[in-house]
Amino acid sequence: MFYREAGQFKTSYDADSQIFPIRQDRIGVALMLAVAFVVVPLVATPYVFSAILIPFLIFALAALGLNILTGYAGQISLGTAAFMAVGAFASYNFVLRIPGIPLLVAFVLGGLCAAAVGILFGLPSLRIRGFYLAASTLATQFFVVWCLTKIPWLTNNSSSGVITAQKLEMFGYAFESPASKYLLVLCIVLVLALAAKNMVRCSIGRSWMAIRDMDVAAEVIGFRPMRTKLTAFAISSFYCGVAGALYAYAYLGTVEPEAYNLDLSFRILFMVMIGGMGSILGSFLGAAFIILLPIFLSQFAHGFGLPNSIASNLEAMVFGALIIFFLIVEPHGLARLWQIGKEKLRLWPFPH
Amino acid sequence: MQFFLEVLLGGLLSGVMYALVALGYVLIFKASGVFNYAQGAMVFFAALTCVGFSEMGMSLWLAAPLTMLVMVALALATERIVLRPLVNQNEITLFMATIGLTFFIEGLAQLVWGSQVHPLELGIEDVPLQWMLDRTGIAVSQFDLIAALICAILVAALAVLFSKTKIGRALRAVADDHQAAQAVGIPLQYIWAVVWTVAGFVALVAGLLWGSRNGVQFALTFVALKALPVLILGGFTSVPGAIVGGLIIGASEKLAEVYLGPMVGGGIEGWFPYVLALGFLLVRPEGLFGEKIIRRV
Amino acid sequence: MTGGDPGDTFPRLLLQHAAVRGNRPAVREKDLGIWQTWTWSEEAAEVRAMACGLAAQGFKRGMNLAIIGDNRPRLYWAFAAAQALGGVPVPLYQDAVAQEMVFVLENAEIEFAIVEDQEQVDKLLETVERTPQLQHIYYDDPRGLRNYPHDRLLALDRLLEIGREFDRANPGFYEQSVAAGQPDDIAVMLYTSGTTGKPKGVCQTHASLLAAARGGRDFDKLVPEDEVLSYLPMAWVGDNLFSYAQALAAGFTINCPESGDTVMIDLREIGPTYYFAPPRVFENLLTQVMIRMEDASKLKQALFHYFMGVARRVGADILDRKPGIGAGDRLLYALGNFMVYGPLRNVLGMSRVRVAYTAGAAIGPDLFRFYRSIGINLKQLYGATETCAYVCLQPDGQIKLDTVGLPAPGVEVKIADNGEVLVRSAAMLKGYYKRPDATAESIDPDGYFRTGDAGFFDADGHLKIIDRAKDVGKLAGGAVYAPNYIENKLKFFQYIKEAVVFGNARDMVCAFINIDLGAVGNWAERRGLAYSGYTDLAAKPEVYELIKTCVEQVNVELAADPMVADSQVHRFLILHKELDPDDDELTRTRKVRRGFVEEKYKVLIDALYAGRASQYIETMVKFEDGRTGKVGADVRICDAKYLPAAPARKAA
Amino acid sequence: MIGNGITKWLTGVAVGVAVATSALAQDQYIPILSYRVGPYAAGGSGFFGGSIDYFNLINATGGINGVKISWEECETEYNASRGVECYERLKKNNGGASLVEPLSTGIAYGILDRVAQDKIAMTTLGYGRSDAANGQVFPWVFPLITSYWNQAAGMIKYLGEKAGGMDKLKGKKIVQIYHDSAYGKEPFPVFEAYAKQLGFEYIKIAVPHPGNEQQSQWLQIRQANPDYVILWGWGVMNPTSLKAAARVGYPREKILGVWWAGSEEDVIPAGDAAKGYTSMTFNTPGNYPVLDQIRQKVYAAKKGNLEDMSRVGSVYHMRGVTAAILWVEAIRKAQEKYGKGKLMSAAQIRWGFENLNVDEARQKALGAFGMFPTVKTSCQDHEGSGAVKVQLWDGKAWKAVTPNWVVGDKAMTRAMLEKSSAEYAAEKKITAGCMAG
Amino acid sequence: MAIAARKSGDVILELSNISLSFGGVKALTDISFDVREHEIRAIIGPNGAGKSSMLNVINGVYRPQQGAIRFHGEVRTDMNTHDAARYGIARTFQNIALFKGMSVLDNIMTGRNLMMKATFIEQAIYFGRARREEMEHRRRVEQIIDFLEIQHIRKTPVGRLPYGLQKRVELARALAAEPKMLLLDEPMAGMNVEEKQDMCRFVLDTNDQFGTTIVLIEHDMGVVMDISDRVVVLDYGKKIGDGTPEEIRANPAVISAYLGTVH
Repeated sequence: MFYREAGQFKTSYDADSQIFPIRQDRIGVALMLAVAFVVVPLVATPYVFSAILIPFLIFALAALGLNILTGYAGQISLGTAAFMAVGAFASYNFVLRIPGIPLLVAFVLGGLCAAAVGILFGLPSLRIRGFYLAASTLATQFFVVWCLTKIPWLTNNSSSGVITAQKLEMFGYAFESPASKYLLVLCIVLVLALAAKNMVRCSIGRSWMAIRDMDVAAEVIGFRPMRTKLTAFAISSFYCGVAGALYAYAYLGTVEPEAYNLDLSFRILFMVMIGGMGSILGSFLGAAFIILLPIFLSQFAHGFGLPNSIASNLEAMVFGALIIFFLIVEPHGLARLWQIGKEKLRLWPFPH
Repeated sequence: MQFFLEVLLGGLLSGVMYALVALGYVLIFKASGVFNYAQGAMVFFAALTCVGFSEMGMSLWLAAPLTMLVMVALALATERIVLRPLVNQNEITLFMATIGLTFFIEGLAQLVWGSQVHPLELGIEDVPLQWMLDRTGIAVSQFDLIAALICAILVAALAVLFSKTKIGRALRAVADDHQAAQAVGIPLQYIWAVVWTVAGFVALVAGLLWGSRNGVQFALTFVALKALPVLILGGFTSVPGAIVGGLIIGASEKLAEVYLGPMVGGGIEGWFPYVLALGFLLVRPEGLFGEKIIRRV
Repeated sequence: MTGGDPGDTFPRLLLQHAAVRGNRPAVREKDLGIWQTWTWSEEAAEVRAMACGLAAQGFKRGMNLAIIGDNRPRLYWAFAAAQALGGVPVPLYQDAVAQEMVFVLENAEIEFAIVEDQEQVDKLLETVERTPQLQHIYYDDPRGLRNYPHDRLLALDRLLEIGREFDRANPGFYEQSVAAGQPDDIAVMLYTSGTTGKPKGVCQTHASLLAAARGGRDFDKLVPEDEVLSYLPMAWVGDNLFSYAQALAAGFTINCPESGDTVMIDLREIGPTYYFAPPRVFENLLTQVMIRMEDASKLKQALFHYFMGVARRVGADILDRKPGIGAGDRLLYALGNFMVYGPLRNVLGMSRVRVAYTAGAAIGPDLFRFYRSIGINLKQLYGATETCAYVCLQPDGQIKLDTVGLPAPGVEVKIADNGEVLVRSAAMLKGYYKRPDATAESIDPDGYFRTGDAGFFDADGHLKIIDRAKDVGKLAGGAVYAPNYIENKLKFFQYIKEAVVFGNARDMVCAFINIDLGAVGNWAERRGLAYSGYTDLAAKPEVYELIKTCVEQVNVELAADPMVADSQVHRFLILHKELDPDDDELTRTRKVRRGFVEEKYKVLIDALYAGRASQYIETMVKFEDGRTGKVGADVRICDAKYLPAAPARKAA
Repeated sequence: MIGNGITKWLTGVAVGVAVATSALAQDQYIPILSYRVGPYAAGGSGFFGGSIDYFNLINATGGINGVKISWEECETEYNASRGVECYERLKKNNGGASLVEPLSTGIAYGILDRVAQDKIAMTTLGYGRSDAANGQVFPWVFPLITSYWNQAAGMIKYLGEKAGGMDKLKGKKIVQIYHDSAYGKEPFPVFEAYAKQLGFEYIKIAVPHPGNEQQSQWLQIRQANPDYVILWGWGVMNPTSLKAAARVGYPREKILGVWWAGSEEDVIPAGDAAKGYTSMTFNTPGNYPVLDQIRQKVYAAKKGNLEDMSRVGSVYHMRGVTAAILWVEAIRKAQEKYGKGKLMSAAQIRWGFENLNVDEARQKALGAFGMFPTVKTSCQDHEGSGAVKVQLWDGKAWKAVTPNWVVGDKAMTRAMLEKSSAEYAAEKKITAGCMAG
Repeated sequence: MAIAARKSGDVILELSNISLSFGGVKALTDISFDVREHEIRAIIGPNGAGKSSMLNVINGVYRPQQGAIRFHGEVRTDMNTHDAARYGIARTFQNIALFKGMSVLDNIMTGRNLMMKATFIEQAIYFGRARREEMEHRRRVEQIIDFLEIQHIRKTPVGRLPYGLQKRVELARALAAEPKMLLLDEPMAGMNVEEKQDMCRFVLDTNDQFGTTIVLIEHDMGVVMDISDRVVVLDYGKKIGDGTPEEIRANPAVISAYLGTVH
């Protein structure tokens, strides 16, 4: 309906393989970015920043990481939170122990540590498939959290095992206000999302999807399963690690290892599933959905004046029911719905 | 040596309890290929419902069958509302749906029965077996022994169900090939409903035993975490695998905690079974009793 | 290096463009997934190489160069290359079978041919004994030709290499050749298919083509930024005018589709600003629109039909900027434009169309109105191969549904006593190739060309064409009988693809109908009607009922006009096979060969007039691969209701 | 019991509406970050139920010098991320939050920096950072009554007294079986210091979360055969521990639980196995006039927050009432300084918290004499007490074991918290100092 | 169609005494044959004769227990599938093994993976080499798309394509690797006459245009005899015939074991 594609032809492969080949999409994205960078900082309240937007972006990044692994490379993981924890605690230690290290570098190093752990725990994927692998990734989840609890060095010998993230200072600027934190997180997330999009449209992305869709054929065509799976684990873990660091630095400020528990892993898996496996956009949609739904439900219950004990339980039930509902309506997630909707708009007024 | 035996025995008996939970997963996975994450919630739901009934003044002998009826209703509803619309979807989707189901069941349980913690007395005393303690100095819980016995009866009953009845044969057919089973003329929906009902029954038994051990409370859902390594080790599709896997996991995690734990600061029970199962899988990717995966080109 | 005015021949125009807008795109082709683009200077260089190559191979001034294939940039360049050497490009219809090509190849004494691919090469080689003079065949696409051990064959790529070498060896040769060209030289030779007899080669000069091209350019204010999609057969005068002559006259960009199958997709991608299509294409598009809309949700359908209603009411007037449209309607139309027309234009690929033309056959008023009402500036023109398709044009804002517009600038039009339209202009043929007799016959002593069409001017001076002059006849009762007029009315129904009516010197009008397989098939599917193919579907009683309602509606319309009230269709039948150019029933431009059809289906005509209820017939058909077969069927004949003569008729 | 959720639902709607409409700007607004679903729902509903009951009581008896209390609830599910969202959502409502109490270490950590920025006092009754008692570094945090470290110190003190004097602990063996998390590790420094000081053997045994299986740990304990076992558990771990102790035959009388292992919810599931078990608490079990008032004025008026009135006076409920009393007292204190009957700002209430003085006379006036230790705070001491009690489960109810309040070596814990808070201040670049009124 | 006599070159693949068994079940027994450069070599035989196993041995999916494989004169018995791909052996599968979640274009692009050198970091920033490579290989892939006449489905997800087109896309993917040798496992199975004709044309064109050596398994005897230069006949895992189509037609063992049962 809004699409006017007639006359948008491509005269080079470069133009043809753009991320947004349709002009209206590019305009839409530019508008979205303008809103995200200009309008939101002007109008959003601190509540929206620090309770919705920042966690949304951080979870979206983690979901993106998991999506690379599960959605693109087809390896189910229930250990996302563990990689986030590694990223957070590693960043903390880098900042702590290397004086003057730029925070951004610490985040990257934290991500790299997570990637290393990812590679280690990705090794079994070479032999194990499907749910066996999924259940096995729980080992990562429990082991990493256990290590963080057990090794006092990692938490700087804090008696409680809780780390207090250092001040978010970068380029001599202290990111203290929610808006500035938001902008920082937004920039990091966008850069990484762009990188992810680039990877999935290049050879490495194709290798992941090939392994996911038909591993035997992928091997025959020349992909190395080991390298492919391990890069997926490493890159996915890197993303989760950075997300974990941001979770600690830009969101909570202080974290205990238990913050990165199995529930968090599941939440992120939900984001990927509801958002859409194998879709960058889906990670964002899923994160928004999973973050906003409980808030919405709880506001809704509040509006009805239900006593909290009832409202809270109903909330859980509705949440569960909605997930089932969405899976039934569109097992491929919100991203697919979006895609279908967009396709409809492109063909409007025709149905197909 | 005596201590070792004590740990070993205790571990084996705990393993039986894990196996009991794992059994529920295996049944559903075998018949429908669904990794039912909601099994833990079903354990909780069953136990809470049973306790709820008995706290209304019913005897356990009335409350338990009544609960079973509720579980049947739950199984039928699940089949109709969740599984049937999702038939032919890939396994991850089904898995996610069962997570949604988990939320629903947990919310439902607490909505109906409240969030209070309840004691559950089955009338089995959970104390060391005195004659054993006297003779060998090994403390073995009487409760655990009886639980193991119940578990054995349950497995035997399931074995009979699987091998001797018509529905059991159908179940096996479905496990091998969905199309084939339909060709035989058994509606898939019917089989699924039956399997979920049986799984509900297993959940009830597990719920009662675990509830009696730890109290009937939300944390019963966590027993699922104990069952997962058993599944990995024993194979998702094998009933004997669940039993043997449970025993191995139970015994090895206790031994590891007692002998290995102090060296690294303890608390390794949380991850040790997973790592063990993982290590095992590296050698045998299809699990202890799982069907061998043949790569066809 | 001079020689005549710059820009009075096509090769010189090309050089001019290369100098003035060397970096602007001259031609694009969808190939290997993207729109490969050549600028004017690149095009000029390629043409130069090709011309030099041809020269090196012995192509001389005055020789004819056959060009066969789909619309490809290099085939367009072949036109310019031949013209640069003073030769004459002779485009042939690419879907003609080998036998049909032989005549032209012989008639035009073709020694050189530039063809698209293996398919065309195969055809030329097939008849090699009958065309011994054809010694040089150049192919654009080498696919499958690697192992053709034929000494007459050469890849176009190789020709270009030879040309570049030749150019290096003979500096100044190309410039001299171009300079030697005269405006009065023959620029192109187009064979008219002709409804009867052998095709004739129409010779058009640079001057005549340019007169038409520049006239059209100025009339519609075409600019270098315009885009056209070149998808019509290169052998057809329209394509030559729009994709070649006007492109060079105005300097705009032509775009060649990937293949015949992808024209609609390519159209959508390019979104031309200047568009030409015969009515048939517009009709098919509309049919598709309607079919696709039928699958839409009820809500969408309601929306669509509501806004189409609005468009019917005010759309055309808004496009014509006519006064007197209420603000409410304007608002509704704007809303409709956002919700329906805009998207519709977009999916049709016509969002950017500034000027669209249709010609070649009468276009249904509803059809015409539809496109105009959704905001596409569709206009009609009138012309012929002999007049460079340049006689009458509809000016913007003065659109009448049933006329072809005012005489174009520089064109004189008059009506002969017998009603035939006569034309005189600069854009006229020099003569028919090797047919002085035909030339003399068609151009009267005053220099007017006889178009063969019957028509008249209306009160506003717009020309109205009713039929071929020779087809206009009389019914037995003496009333005027214009078969095309009736046929067109029938064909305006989406379910009717082709209609042939009979009635000359007979006491009533009867009709053959070809149903539209797509539209009727869809209609049948929605009714749950199973059918196995055209023949089966055509024989269904339900389909007869459907067509009957169409015929009867036409009768109502005819009855309203006293002039033609007697021409109401009394009986009709649905043909058991589709009329097909391969079976010579249609021309290559898909016009009905009335005489041929009348002869071939004599049995059926007799049955119609004998009042029989059905008739068995067996017909020969030619399959795509050239084999022939027989199709037999019992064809039902159906009576249609017709209205008694209106009282007004007596008065007339 | 059946459907007590559902039956309450309908009546609850009416109550809820009343609650929602009572949130007016001229009321003293308190956000409630509660958790009523999930594994810890029992504790959450008891605690926050108690607080809300007390609010209702205050409102029914004329408010705080005429100022009524209003509140809004948000479900955190004991999840840090959701807790932060709740905090952010509720803090600005109804004219701004007066104070906040998340009853969750994770959430408390998550909003630690935020409360300082938002200038809203946070109380953490019996959990959270022990070193936050140093108000010079943590001006906005109030670990009222007692912290983990003082509890640990109190435990050793009690065990010493039980053994017949602190010096009798020498050579004894004390096992701490703990929830393997930050929470469980919190008292390590105190116990280690005491072990060194008093010369007892201190063994730590970890139980991985959630702790529903403790066979191996209790076999180890049985093997070690300690004199005392300190149960530093949480949630399902507590009844499981008691059961497991019974299974291996370890006497429950020798087990001393932390106060998060000292509620009805922790012992009832263990059934008989819990009989004789002792735990720490900072409420003296029993009945108090204030509880009777709640029953009479709140529950009788169908405004009770708990579904089951018999839970009034239970450990969690009483803890919630205690918290609410202290909040109200802080507001009252602030009103004394800044104007009676006026709406207090969060900063003014912070001052109230810093200058609390709930002595025995005040307790009597409140009808809560002896229900909790007397609290007197200052800028240096945001804890205000540090006293604990020991209670014993007799199979039906908790009974106080120690008639008097037990206070451990506060000098030692003070030194530890000074050191720890100084480190925090250095890391965060905070200049320690008291805030002006 | 005018096909000039193809010139078969030297032996590029030599299989000697290959035996393969699965857990005691013999799939292939002592099979030897060779493949010459540029030729079309067919493997035929009844169901279960071991044809697919033979292909799987050639490209390293299975490793034979006995025997040797020489490719371009080098002993390659121990190669795995990835090695095979690197040596220039590409293949298609009996049951289409396309990457269902990807578009036609992406599927074919995977065929070029061995020629892509950009690191993942370069790909992530999509700059310099990574971008250049994408464009370059896209151009090559487009030529293959053009060659196999699948332009109109270029951006369609393969899962939505009809069977015949999927087969063609699979061939395209294999061709994209610019293999020296192409293994086709029943390329025409399940196709209608028209699709078969197309596929035949593509196979011949491939062989002709790129000089690719082709080893194919096919059931349709007409096709095999039409397009192949030499034929190997297997039955119960043993070789029972080897030679030109004419020789095979005349081979009594083949007639009795195979052709006889069909006709």
